[in-house]
Amino acid sequence: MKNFKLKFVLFLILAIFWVLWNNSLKPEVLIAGFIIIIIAVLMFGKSVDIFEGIKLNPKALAFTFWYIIVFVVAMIKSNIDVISRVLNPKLPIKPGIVRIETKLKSKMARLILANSITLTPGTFVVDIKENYLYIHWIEVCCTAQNTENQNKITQEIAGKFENILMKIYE
Amino acid sequence: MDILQIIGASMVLIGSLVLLIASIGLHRMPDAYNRIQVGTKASTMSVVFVMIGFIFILPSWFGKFFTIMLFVMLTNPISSNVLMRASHKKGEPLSSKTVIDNLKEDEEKEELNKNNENGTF
Amino acid sequence: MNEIAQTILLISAGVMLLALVIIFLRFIIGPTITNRVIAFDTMTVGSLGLIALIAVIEQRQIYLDVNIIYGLLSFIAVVVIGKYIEKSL
Amino acid sequence: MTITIDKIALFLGIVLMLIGLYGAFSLKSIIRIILSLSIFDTGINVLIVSLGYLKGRTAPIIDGDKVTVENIFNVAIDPVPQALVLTAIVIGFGVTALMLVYALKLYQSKKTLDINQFSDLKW
Amino acid sequence: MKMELFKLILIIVLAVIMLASAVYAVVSKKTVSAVLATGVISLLASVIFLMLASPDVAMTEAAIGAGLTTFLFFIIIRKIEKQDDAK
Amino acid sequence: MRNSFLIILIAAFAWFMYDIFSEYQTQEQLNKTAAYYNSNEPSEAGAANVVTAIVVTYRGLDTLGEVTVLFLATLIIGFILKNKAEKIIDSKYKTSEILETGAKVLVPGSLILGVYIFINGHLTPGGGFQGGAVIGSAIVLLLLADPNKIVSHKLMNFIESTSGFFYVVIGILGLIIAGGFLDNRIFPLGKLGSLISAGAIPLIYSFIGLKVGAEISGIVNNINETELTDKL
Repeated sequence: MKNFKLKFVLFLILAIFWVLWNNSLKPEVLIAGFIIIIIAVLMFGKSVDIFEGIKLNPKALAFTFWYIIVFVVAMIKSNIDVISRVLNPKLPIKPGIVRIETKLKSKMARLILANSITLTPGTFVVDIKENYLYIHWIEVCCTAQNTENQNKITQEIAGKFENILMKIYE
Repeated sequence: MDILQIIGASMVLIGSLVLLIASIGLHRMPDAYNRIQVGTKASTMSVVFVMIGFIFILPSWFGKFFTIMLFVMLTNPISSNVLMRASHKKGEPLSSKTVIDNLKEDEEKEELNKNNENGTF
Repeated sequence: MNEIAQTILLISAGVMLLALVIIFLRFIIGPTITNRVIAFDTMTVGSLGLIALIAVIEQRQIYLDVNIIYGLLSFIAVVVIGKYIEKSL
Repeated sequence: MTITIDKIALFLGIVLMLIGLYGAFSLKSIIRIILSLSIFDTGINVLIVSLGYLKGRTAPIIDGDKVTVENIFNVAIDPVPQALVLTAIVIGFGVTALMLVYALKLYQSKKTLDINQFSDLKW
Repeated sequence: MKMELFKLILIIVLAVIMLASAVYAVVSKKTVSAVLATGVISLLASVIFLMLASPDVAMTEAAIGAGLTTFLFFIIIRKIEKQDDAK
Repeated sequence: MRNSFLIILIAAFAWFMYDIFSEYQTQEQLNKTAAYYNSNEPSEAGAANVVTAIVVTYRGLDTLGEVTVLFLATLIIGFILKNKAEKIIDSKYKTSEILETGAKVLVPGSLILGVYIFINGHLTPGGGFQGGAVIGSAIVLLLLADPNKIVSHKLMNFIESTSGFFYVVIGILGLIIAGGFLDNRIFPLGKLGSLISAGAIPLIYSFIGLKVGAEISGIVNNINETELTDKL
């Protein structure tokens, strides 16, 4: 079957959700879920191309866990950052919308990257155009007029996530 | 078990305090872009903290709490992104503190290019 | 559930309520539609925590199903408004 | 007179109904009238549900934990108003959709939504 | 006792927010803001239904009142505006 | 003139309502009907959720009528909006890539969620109406993510009519085999609290869910496809 691997990924995601919702592993729940999810996967067989390039091996799994750890740390940092900014009476902000470039091709990887950027300190994705992400940054360090600065901004905002995502997808 | 419950309850308290700070931030920030930064991050994080705290209190309800957490982490950034993209397109004003707006520059450039092409034909 | 944990939960419910009221003020003030929608969004996500808290205090697991629906549907509402502002609905 | 949560909900329902009624009679735009009727609808639903509440009881769903077959008589609330409101909300959605589509059609024919302009049937 | 007081405070605050929102929906000049205010009423009504121990109704209200009704209002307003734009 | 009339009307209504409010007492005991339902439902209908049992079995006829009303609303909307212009495909309608990608995960997810809601209608809160609304919302999300997407009317009508047909067939089977129209005891009641229990209730609620989902999707789809023209 075409795209069998990608359909399997969609099946896996939906199955995990089904089991978590039901909160049980009784045989009738599993059978009913299996039938329903198979129908859903067949119905949306065309839209699985978003998982293009995903890897299903132990190394990718290990990197997924590493990604979660990195993400959680960034999220807690972001929490402290937001608190300190809001409660500071001087309101230290210097906002601006900057452009960074991403090397990722897979749609799902880009979605995860964008969501991660939105949930981490001081950055917020406003738009994606082809390979460029436009990011509202609460404290712009330097205006990107030359290539060097551009790379620096990209590294600072997306570098750590992108490197790991490159290892899971592609 | 009691200690776990108290840890869980404190995490819920932290989550609610984060929400409170988000609500203050909504009033302190100067423009919509900064507001949604605070709003999205802090509200998502508050839900994450609250749900993790509840998982400590009632481990047998793990499935539901975990799903809600994943769900919010997936959907909240998407909806804020759609909202801000639309607002930027329609010219939501940026605050006077703003240093740079690459998106607008690029859009104007694109518009200019399009007009030039149309002119040559 | 022991007494101390319950008291902390009740205090956090009070804090959430206070936060909801403050966010609602932004909803009333908000000069543009975008600001109002931001307040709406933050408010729905805040109520998610409140509903989960009610479920835990009442000790009914089944109440949490409401929470999942609530999250999904409020997301769709915000997306609809975003598309409306973009004039591409 | 002790204050209980169902009394507050009852009060809330009544005031929502009054606000909705006022809006439906005083506003001019058809869309706003439909909106006010929607508020009225919510008010009625809150009112009916609050009538079925019994103090200190919980939802009539047996989960084997807090509510069991033996004690459902003593811990569960009245299920009938809930069943009524359940269908009422869905019907309300259908009616709102129908009204909105009619509003669209009215706008198409008259190019206005002001209720005072639609005086064809006035004598 | 503590629980009763807690529930009472919770429902009073929610009711006040809902009433303010309803008044805003009727008084406001902008239709779009009024629709949003109605959405807020529906969402908070869902929490109140849950507190009145009727999760079924809360679920229906959240699904239909908050999501679908908002969508319907916005799409109809958009269609009307579109017709204006065409002129 | 008009305003004073309005104020008098509102005041009269408020007075009438105040009467109800002032005489209202919080009850301590269930009234007779509710007591009957609450104490006999688990042995008669076998559903863990009493509200579901009332909606589907005890007041099943009302629910049938209610679904019919919704069907009529869909039908009328379809008739009113019958003059459709060609849908304009415009590049400015393109949504952001984030929403597009997210919707491709979330639409199957919310369909599954809808099915979960109505298949578990007899155990957890929720059921056909809520599940149908979630399915309708999934269609809304699909249309939002890709405005040029065409949702097949034929498929929708097919699902709607087939599930309606089977709903009535199960009702009549109840009349023949068990006690009356829409009686759920045409199958064994099973163990209270498991997924396959309560006789025909999960089956009936699934059909209601599919029907309501198809109807709401129909309303949404009809309105979305309409581009108004000047001629009536």
